[in-house]
Amino acid sequence: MANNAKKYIITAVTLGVIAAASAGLIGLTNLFTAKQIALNEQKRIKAGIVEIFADDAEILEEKAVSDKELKYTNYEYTLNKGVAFRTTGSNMYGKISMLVGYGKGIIPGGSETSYKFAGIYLITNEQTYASTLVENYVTPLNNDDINYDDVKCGATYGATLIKEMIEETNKIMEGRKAE
Amino acid sequence: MTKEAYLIIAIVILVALLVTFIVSFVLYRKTPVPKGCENIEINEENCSHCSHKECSHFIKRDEE
Amino acid sequence: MNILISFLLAILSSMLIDNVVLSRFYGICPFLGVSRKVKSSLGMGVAVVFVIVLATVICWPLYNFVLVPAGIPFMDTVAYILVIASLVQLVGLFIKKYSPSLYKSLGIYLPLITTNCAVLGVAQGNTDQGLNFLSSLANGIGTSVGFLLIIVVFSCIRVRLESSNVPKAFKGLPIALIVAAIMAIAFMGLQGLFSGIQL
Amino acid sequence: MAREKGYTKKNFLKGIIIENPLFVSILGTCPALATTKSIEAAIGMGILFTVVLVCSNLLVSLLRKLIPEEIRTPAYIVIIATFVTIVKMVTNAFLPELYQTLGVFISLIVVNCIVLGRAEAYASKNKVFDSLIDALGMGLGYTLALISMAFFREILGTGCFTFGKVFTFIPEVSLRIIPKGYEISLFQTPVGAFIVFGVILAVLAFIKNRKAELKENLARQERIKKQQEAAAASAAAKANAEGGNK
Repeated sequence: MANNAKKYIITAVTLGVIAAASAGLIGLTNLFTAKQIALNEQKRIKAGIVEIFADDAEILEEKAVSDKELKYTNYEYTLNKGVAFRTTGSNMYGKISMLVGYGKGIIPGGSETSYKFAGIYLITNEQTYASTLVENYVTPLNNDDINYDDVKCGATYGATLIKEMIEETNKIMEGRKAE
Repeated sequence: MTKEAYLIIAIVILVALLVTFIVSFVLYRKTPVPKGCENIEINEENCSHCSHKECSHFIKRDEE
Repeated sequence: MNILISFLLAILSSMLIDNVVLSRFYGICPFLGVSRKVKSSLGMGVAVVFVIVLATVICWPLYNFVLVPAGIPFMDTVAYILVIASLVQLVGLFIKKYSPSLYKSLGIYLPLITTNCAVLGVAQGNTDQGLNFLSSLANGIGTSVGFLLIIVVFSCIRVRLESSNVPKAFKGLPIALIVAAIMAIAFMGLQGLFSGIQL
Repeated sequence: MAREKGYTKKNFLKGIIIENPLFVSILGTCPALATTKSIEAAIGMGILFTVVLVCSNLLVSLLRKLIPEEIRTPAYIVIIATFVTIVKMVTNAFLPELYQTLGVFISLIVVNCIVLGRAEAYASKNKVFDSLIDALGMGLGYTLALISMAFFREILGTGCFTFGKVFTFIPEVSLRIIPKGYEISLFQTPVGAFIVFGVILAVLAFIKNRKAELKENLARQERIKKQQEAAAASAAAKANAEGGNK
């Protein structure tokens, strides 16, 4: 019996050590990689902003949005060319995370006084119909071929999600004036 | 609750999961096969699509 | 009502449009391995449905209420595989002990499920895509029932293949894979099934 | 312990040809079909897979005397899941494009039958060095198998080889082989994956059948020759005996 108990203890200790070592290794890797992963995220946002605006677009200020009323919007970026929002949402076909950009619009008279919808950039598109969505909705939208509420495109659910996100950021931008 | 408390809870749950797995694994192997099922016939002659030794499909490879 | 409809639609879509085996490639091993007889494929399919639905119900709260608040979302894979493996063993244990008749029909397939990628794939996919609980459940049910459907249909075809005159080199797995390709073409026809529906 | 000469080499090579995990044992088919849209993704998957396999085989072999028989599988699953998580995080940090391309299939290495199979069938019984060589051979064999599938799928489906999209540290190059408009995009879809895999298996079966046939033919010829010789000899003996009788 004593022999048996000893065996069990040895087994338990071995397993405990393996589990602890595994946890330690994973934690250690996380320490090393977390920073890099965040940096990659940053790079992707920068790429998106360049895509929406122009090569010389720059992020001046980053601000987390923590308004309970807002369902999708997470971050607001103040740019030299306008404003961009980071939104994340999901429907039953998957997650979409994207940037919505608003450029400074020049109205007749020469001064920059209002913001105008500039385009969107999908950071992650995990929809089932990802490519259909991009081909039939996102690209035409960015080329001003369709309006954002024109969601009938073969990937209606994804397009509706994007539309709702844009509507939310439109609401934030409503009444804002560029200085 | 603080983040540390959540972390401790999470670790406890993970350890509990591991223990559940091991205990159920050992118990499953120790439970005798019920009567009438001692030799269920399997007609998949060469199913080697996984590595579960308990599975009667498992062909012992590498036993030179 | 709206929720119910979208729930059912989500089930149908992950069952037919985005079928596990034919378009997401989960669970190919049992699909090819345990499909020579209709009876065995049915047993495997039912066991998979059971485990996937249970695993979805456990893994989603585990991720969202335990791992994320604790700040260790990267432990998801480890947690899921532990959940799935212990689930399989517990269910197997229960059946072995209390239900010999169920053990007779399902018992031998249960241990195979731990290494079926469909189970881990669904659990991981649900949280990677950030689905909510209802969508996750719909995805779990749809995926597993889709697996059951496809493996039974496939085994019916394979039974007929056994007795047909196939070129010698294609005998066995190669022709089964070609059949799977043709089935995948058929399922491609279902794409866009719900795209016109507006909720 | 007496060791066969050249065992290491044989051990390494067996994973590539005789016991190729994908084409001979038909293991690990899920990632083989899902991640072979492009050669780059296939190479990436192969490398990640090999890393996990080597690490887990090494550790399992190191601990083979410490882990009691009854709880081997749980311990192996924990070890493999750990390495997969580490590989996943490192990929996410340093090769984000590869991480996005492979998606959930990195996590699915945990349930890849080959990894657990090698741990149970080989590493749990053999020395550390042998296990390492075995893992390297199997990993390379799997990678080559993935690449061969991706080769056909990429060239038939897109008409060109593209590099630099997944491994962003090399410049992006696109080499067009099939003129635009003549590619068969079906090969990029799941359908193409099944067809390519099926046809490769059929070709391998054909070669195997051919070899067996040739061998059999040779053996038969040998047999006939021997029979004839024996018949001739016995006839001669008979004639001799008859001659002697006369």
